[in-house]
Amino acid sequence: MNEIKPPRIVERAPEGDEWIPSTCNLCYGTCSILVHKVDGVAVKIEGNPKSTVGKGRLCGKGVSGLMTHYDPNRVRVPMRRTNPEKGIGIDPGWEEISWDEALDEIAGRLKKIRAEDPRKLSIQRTTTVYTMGLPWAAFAPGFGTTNVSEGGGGLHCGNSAHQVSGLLHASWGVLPDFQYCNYALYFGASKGHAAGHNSNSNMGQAADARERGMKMVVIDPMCNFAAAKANEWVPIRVGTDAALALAMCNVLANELGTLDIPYLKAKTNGPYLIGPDGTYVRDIETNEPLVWDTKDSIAKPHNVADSEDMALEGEFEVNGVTCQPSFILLKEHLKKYTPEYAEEITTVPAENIRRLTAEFAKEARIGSTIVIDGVTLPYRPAAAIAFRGLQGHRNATFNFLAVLLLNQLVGAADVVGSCHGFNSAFDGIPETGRMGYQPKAGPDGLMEVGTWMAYDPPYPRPEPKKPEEMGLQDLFVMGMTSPFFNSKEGEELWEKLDMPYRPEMLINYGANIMMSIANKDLIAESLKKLDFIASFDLFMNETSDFVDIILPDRGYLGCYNTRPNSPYIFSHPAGMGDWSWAIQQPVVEPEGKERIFADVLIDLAERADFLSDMNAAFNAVFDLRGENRLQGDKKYSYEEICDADLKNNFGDERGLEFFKKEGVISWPKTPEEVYWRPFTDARVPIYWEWMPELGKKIQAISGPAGLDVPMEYYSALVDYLPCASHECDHDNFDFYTFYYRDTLHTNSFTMENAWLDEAAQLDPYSYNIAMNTQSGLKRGLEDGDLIQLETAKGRKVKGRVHLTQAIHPEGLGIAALCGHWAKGMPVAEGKGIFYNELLELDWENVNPVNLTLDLCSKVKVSRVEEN
Amino acid sequence: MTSARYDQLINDLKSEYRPQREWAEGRGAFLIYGHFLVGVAAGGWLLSRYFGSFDGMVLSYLLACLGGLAHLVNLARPERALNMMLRYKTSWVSRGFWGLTFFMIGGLLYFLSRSEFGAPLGEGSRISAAGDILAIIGSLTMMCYMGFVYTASKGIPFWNSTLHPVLYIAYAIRGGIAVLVLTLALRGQELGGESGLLELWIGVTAVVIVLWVLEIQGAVSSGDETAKRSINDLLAGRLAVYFYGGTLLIGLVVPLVLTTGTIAPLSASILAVIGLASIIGDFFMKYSSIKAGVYLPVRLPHLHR
Amino acid sequence: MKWGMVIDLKRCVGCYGCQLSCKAEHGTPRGVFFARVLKQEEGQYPTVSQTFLPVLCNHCEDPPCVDACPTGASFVWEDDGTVDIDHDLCVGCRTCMLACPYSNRYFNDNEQAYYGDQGQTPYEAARTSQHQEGVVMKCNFCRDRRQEGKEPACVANCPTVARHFGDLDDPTSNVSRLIKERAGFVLHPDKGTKPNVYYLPA
Amino acid sequence: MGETPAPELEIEEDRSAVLWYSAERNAAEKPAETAESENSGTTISIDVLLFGLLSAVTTESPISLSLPSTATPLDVVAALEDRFGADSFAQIKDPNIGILTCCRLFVNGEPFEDPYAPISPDGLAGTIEMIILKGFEGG
Repeated sequence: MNEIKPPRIVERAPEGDEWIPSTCNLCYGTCSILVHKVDGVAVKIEGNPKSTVGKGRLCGKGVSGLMTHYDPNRVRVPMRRTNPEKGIGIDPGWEEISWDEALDEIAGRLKKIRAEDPRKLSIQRTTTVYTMGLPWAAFAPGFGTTNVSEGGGGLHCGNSAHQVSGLLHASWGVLPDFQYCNYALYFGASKGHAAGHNSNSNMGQAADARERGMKMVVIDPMCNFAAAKANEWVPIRVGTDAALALAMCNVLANELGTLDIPYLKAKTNGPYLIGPDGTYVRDIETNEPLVWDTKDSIAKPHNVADSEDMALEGEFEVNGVTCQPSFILLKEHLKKYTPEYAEEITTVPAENIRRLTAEFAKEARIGSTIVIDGVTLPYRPAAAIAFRGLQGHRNATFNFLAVLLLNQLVGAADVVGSCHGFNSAFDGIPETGRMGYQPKAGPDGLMEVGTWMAYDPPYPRPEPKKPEEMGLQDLFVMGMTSPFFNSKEGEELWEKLDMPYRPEMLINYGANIMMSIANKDLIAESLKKLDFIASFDLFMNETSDFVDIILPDRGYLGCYNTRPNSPYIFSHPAGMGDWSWAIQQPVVEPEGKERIFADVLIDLAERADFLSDMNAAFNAVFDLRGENRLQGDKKYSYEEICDADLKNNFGDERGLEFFKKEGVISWPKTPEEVYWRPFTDARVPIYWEWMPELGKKIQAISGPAGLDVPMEYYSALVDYLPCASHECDHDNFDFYTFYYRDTLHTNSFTMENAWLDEAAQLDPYSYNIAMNTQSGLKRGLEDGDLIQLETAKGRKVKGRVHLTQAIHPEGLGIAALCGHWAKGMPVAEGKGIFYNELLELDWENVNPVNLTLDLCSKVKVSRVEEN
Repeated sequence: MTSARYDQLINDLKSEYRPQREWAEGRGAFLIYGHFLVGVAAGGWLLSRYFGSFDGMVLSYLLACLGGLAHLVNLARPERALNMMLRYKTSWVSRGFWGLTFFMIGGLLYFLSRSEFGAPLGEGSRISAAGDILAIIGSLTMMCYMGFVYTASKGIPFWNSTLHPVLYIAYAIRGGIAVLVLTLALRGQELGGESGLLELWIGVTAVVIVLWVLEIQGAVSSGDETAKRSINDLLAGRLAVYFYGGTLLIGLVVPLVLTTGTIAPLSASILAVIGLASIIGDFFMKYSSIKAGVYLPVRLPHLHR
Repeated sequence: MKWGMVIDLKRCVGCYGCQLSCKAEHGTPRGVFFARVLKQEEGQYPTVSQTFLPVLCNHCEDPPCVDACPTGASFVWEDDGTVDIDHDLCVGCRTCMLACPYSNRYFNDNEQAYYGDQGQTPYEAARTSQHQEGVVMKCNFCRDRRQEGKEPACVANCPTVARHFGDLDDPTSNVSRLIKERAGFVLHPDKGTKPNVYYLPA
Repeated sequence: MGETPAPELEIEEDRSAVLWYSAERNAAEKPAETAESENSGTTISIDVLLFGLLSAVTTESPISLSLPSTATPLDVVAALEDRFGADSFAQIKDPNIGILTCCRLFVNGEPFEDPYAPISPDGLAGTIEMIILKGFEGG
C-alpha cells in the first residue's frame, strides 16, 4: 500500500454535528440542499425536503459537490504571473502574493480606466453560478461598464431560446406542463432528462408524467437522455428541425385545418392587417395596428374591435391599400413546407410527419376546458418544446419560433397541459407583495415580459444605433451574448464604427473562456490583446494561461446568495405546486486564503473610489427600499447587504439570521399564476412585422462598416435556412457533429470532480464520440477506435468512437465541454473531446438576429493509428 | 496518479464481457499456483502412498507446503487465515482449507512416526496410522473440493459446468502419476514393466482430454454467450498461447511422444522430462482455464443471450 | 421481515444520483461501487431503445456469496434478511466476488484517495479512512441510515422517485404492491439466488 | 374558415373561446385612468444623482434642477442635456421606449418605470437617482 500523504492539517474547531441548509451550485439549477457538517468537515450533501426546488433530492452532480470543494487542485491563494509572455500551455510562472498586493494592483488599474472610459473594462462570468454572481450585477454598473457577458454560455446556450420564449411565453425557456400534458413533442431538448434549468426538479415532474401516461415524442439526432425515455424517438438530420416543425405547422393549418381560431384571434397578431409593403396598416389618429371587424365590416384599431369579430382571412381595402390579416399570409407561406419537402431535408419520412401532426392536433383537444382549484381554464394537453440543441444553429431564431408556432396554432400556450414558459407570472412574496411580476400588453398590443434576466427585455426593442458596446448589442438589438467580444469581425467593426474606446482590462468570474466559445487559437488571440486580466477561479484552467492575477474563490459552499432561485423564470420549478425561497450561506471554513468574492468586489470599489456608485447599484439591483437602502459611500459587508435584501423582501423579522436557520420558506402557487395566459390581455407575434425594417436599420449602420446583414434572416415569416454545415459538400466530409449537455457534467469544470469523472469514464457516451454502428463498420471502424474529426477549415479533434444504433447515420454526438489540456486540472486533463475546437467564430456562423453561434459542423472522419 | 490496476478495472467495467482478474492477476495469480500445487500434491501423495514411493510422498508434501504458502499469499489478510475453518458447512474453500490442514498434520505425523532417524514412535504405532489416515483424508478432500469451488462461482458461467469437479480430480491423479514418474526418474531408476505407470498416465490423460472436450462442447452448446466468450479467449484469444503452448504442446504432445519411446529409450532423464512436462501441462491447463473466466454480464432478462 | 427494493425503469433517467449519493454516504474508495448505473441498448437503427439500468446488491434470499465465503464474513442479518460483510472476519480471498452472478462486490485494494498521490481530502479522511483495506466491500441497504429511521441513501435521493424500499414479506407494503401491479421482474432469475431487488418494466 | 377540419377532430362546442376573449373584455370595462394632475404651473426642485457610467457626464453631485411639477423623466433628461450637452445622454434615449429600460430611475428611493408619467404628481420636491444596469443574461 503506497504511503498516503495525510490531508493538510487545517485546524477545525470540533463543532459537532449539524445539517446546514444552503443551495447547490454545481449547475445553475440551484437546488436547495442540506450539508452535513461533522467536526468542521462537510461529509454529506442531500436535498432539502422543505424546498420545492428538488423536493429533498439531487441529481448525480449535486451529491458530488464535496469532491469539487475539497479538491486538492483548488486555487487557495492569490497569485500573480511572473512570465509576461502569454500563450496556450506557456507557464505563467505563478507566485503567491497577498490579497492586499493583488487588490492594490487591480484597483490601481481600475482607477486609471474609470478616469479614461469605464467601458474599457469588460466582465466575463460563468453561467454555472449565475444567481450566485449577483454582486457582479452591482459591481459592473457601479464601475460604469456595460460590457458584461457570459463566457460562451449565452452564445451557445440560449440566445434565441430565451428571446423567442420571452416574446411568446414571457419567460426564459419553455416546458411541457408535466402535471397535465398528455403529448409532448421534444425538439432538440432534454427537459427533465439530463441537464439545464431546473433539471433535477424537472426529472421528477417528467417521470410522474411518464408514469401517468404522457406520450413523449423526441426529435433528436441521438437516442440518449430524453429520447431514451420517449415513447417514440424521431431521428433527424442535425440542424434541420425547423423544416420538420414548419411542415407540421403546414399540415395543421392547411391539411388538417385544426386551429384554435378564438386563440389566434384574441392572443396573437394574426388579425392585424398587413399592407403590400409587409407592415401593419395603422389607424391614422392612434397609430394602432388595424384589424378587420367582420361584424361592422370596417377596419378598426385592434384595441377597439372585439377579438371575436376580427377577420383572420380575406382581403380588404383600408386607407387606400389592399391588405390581409397576417395569419393568412402565414398560412399561405407555410404551404411550401410540404411533408415531402421536409423529408428531403430532415430524413424524417413524410407519413411520420403527417401522423405525428395528427396525433398532436388530436391530443391538443382544441376547444376544451378544465377546472383547477375551482378556476376554469383552457385545456390543451399537448406541447411542442425546444431548447439548446435546437437553437444551436445559424437559423436559431426561426428554428425556435417554428417549434413554438405549433403551440400557437392549437392554442397550447401557458394553459393547462400545454407548452409553458417557466413561472412567467408571480403574485409576489406573501405579506409584502415584493418581487411580483405580470406579463402585460406593450406597444401595438404585443406582450411584454413580467420580469427578465437583465434590464433589456425582448420587447419593446430599442432602435439600432451606432454601437458603443463591445458586443454591439446596441446595434444588433435582438442579440444577447455576443461573438464580437472575441471575433476578428468584432475588432474590425469597432474600428470602422469608430468605437470611442477599446477593451483593455478583463475581470473574469469562473468562466473558462478558452473552452466555452470556439476554437482555442482564435480565443487566445483575443485574450492576448488585453493589457490585464484578473480572474476569480476554483481551478487554474486553460484560461489561466492568459491571466495576470488569479484570486481564489470560496465556491458555492462558502458564499452568500439571497436569491438563488430568482428570478423564478430562470431556476425554479414550473407548473402547479409551491413557490420556494431559499438562500445560500457559507457552510465550512475556507481550506486556504479564499474570500467571498462579493466582499472582494466591495474592497475593490472602495480602493478605486466608486463605493457610492456600487451602493447605488446594489440599491437598484436589489430594489432596496426605505431604511434597507445602502447609504452613500458607507462600506457594507456582503453579509449586511444580504440581510438588507432579505428584510426588504420578507420584513424585518425574516432577515439573514432567520433564513440561515430556516433555510427555505414555501407557499402555494395559484392557478392564475401558473396558467396566466387567459387572464392577460396581450398578443404574441406569429407574424414578425418589425423584422424587415429592423434588418434594414441595422444594415444601414453595419453595411458601410463592411458587415452585411443577410436579409432572409430578417423576414416577417418564419423559414427554414440551412447551416454552413449543410452546404459543405466536399467528398468524404460526410458527418454532422453536434454536442449535448451530459447529465453528469456542467459546462467544463465538473470533469475535475473525481467522482463525476469516474462515473463519466464508465458511461458509454460521456467521453466518447457516438457514431452509428453501420456508418462506423462501413468505414472499417471498431468500437473504441481512436478517430480524428476534421472540418473544412482544418480544425481537428481526436477521440474514442463509440459505435451505437442509437444515433442518426450522419450524426456524431459528443458530450460537451470536455477535452481539458490544463495542468491545473489533472483529473479533467485529456478526458473527452474539446468539441468547440471545431467551431469558427465569424459572421457566417452566427445567427444575424440573436447572435447565437452555430454549433454543428461537417467533418471528415479518419482513424488514428495507435502503435 | 491513477494506478494501472484501477484504470484496468474501469476499462473492464466498461466492456461488455469483463474478464475475472481476482484469481488471475496480482496476488490472485498465487491462487492459481496454490490450486495447482495442492492438486498435484494430493494426487502425488495418494499415488505415491499406493505405489509405496516414499520419495513421492515427500515431494508431494513439499508441493502441498508450497501450495499452502501460495494460498496465504493470495489472501489480502493472511493473518486471519484461520477464520477460513469456520464455514465448512457451506463453503468449498473452507472445506479445502480443512483438507489442507488435515493433510499437513497427517503428513507430518506420518513422517515423524516412520522416519529413518528412529523417532520413538516407530512404524505401525497408532500415531503413524492416525497420520496416515489424516493425510489420506486430507489429500482426498484437497483433490475433490477444488472443482466445486469453481462450480459454485455463479458469477463465471464457464466454470459452472458439473464436469469441473471430475476434471480437477482427473488433474490431481495425472499430477500424482507425474510426481511418481518424476521421483523414480530422480532416483535414476528405470521404469520396470510391472509398474504400468506410463500406461496409467496415458489412460488418465485420455480421461482428462475427454473431460476437457466434453466441457468445451458443453459450454459452446449451452448457448451461454459468456461461457462461449471464455472459450473464445481460451482457444483464440488472450490465453491461446498458454493453452496451445503450455497445455497441448508441453503437457500432451511432448510426454505422449516420449512415452512411445520412439525418440529415445525410456531412460531416467526421459522419464523426468515426461513427468515434468505433464506437470507443466497441468499448470497451464489450470492457469488458462482460470484466467479464461469471464463475469456474467448484468443485463435485462430479455436482453440476456 | 425481508427488506427489498423496487426500481422503476420507466422513471429512471440515468442521472447517476444513486451511484453518487451512495458514494457520498459511505465514502467508498476508488473502484468500489455499492450502486451503479448501466446503459443497455436494444434494437437496430432506427427502431432503437435504450434502458438506464441502476444496479446494486440484490440481497438474495439464497446468497451464493454467503455460502462461498470460508470465514463467515459474508452473512445474512437475521432481523431483516439483508446480506452484509463483517470486515473483521474477511481474509480477502475474493471467492465471494466470483460467486455473485451480479458482480456487485468490489475488492478494496486501490489507493484510498480519489486524488491519488495528492493525498486524501478532508472528506475522505473523515469517511473513506473508516473502511478496512484488503477486504471485499458491498452494499448493505444502508444499515446505519435504516437504524436512524431513514431510507437507504440511493432511495432517498432518487430525483425521479424511481426507487422504492420496503418489506417484501408484507404483501401490503409499497414494494410488494408495485411488484404485483407492474409485473416486477428480477435479473438473472435462472441463477436461482432469489434476488430481492425487483425492476418495473420501462 | 379554410378546409373543414378532419372528421374525427370535430370540435363539438368550443368552451375555451370565451376564456380567450375574457381578458380583453375585463380590460374594456376598467376605464383607463389617466390622472390629470391638478396643480400645473408650479415648479418643483429636483436633485439628480448620477451613478456609474452616467456619472462621467459631470462631477457635480447632486445636480439641482427646478422643473414644472408635471415634469416627466424625459423632461428631466432633456433638462440635463441642456446643461451638459446635446447628446450626453444619447446612450439611454430611444425613440420607441423613451428611456431604455436598462437605465433605472429612482424617485425618492422608489423605482419609477414610466418615462412619460409625471415624477411627482403631488408637486413635492424629490431626489432622482439614475444608473445604467446592463445585461446579465446567459444560462
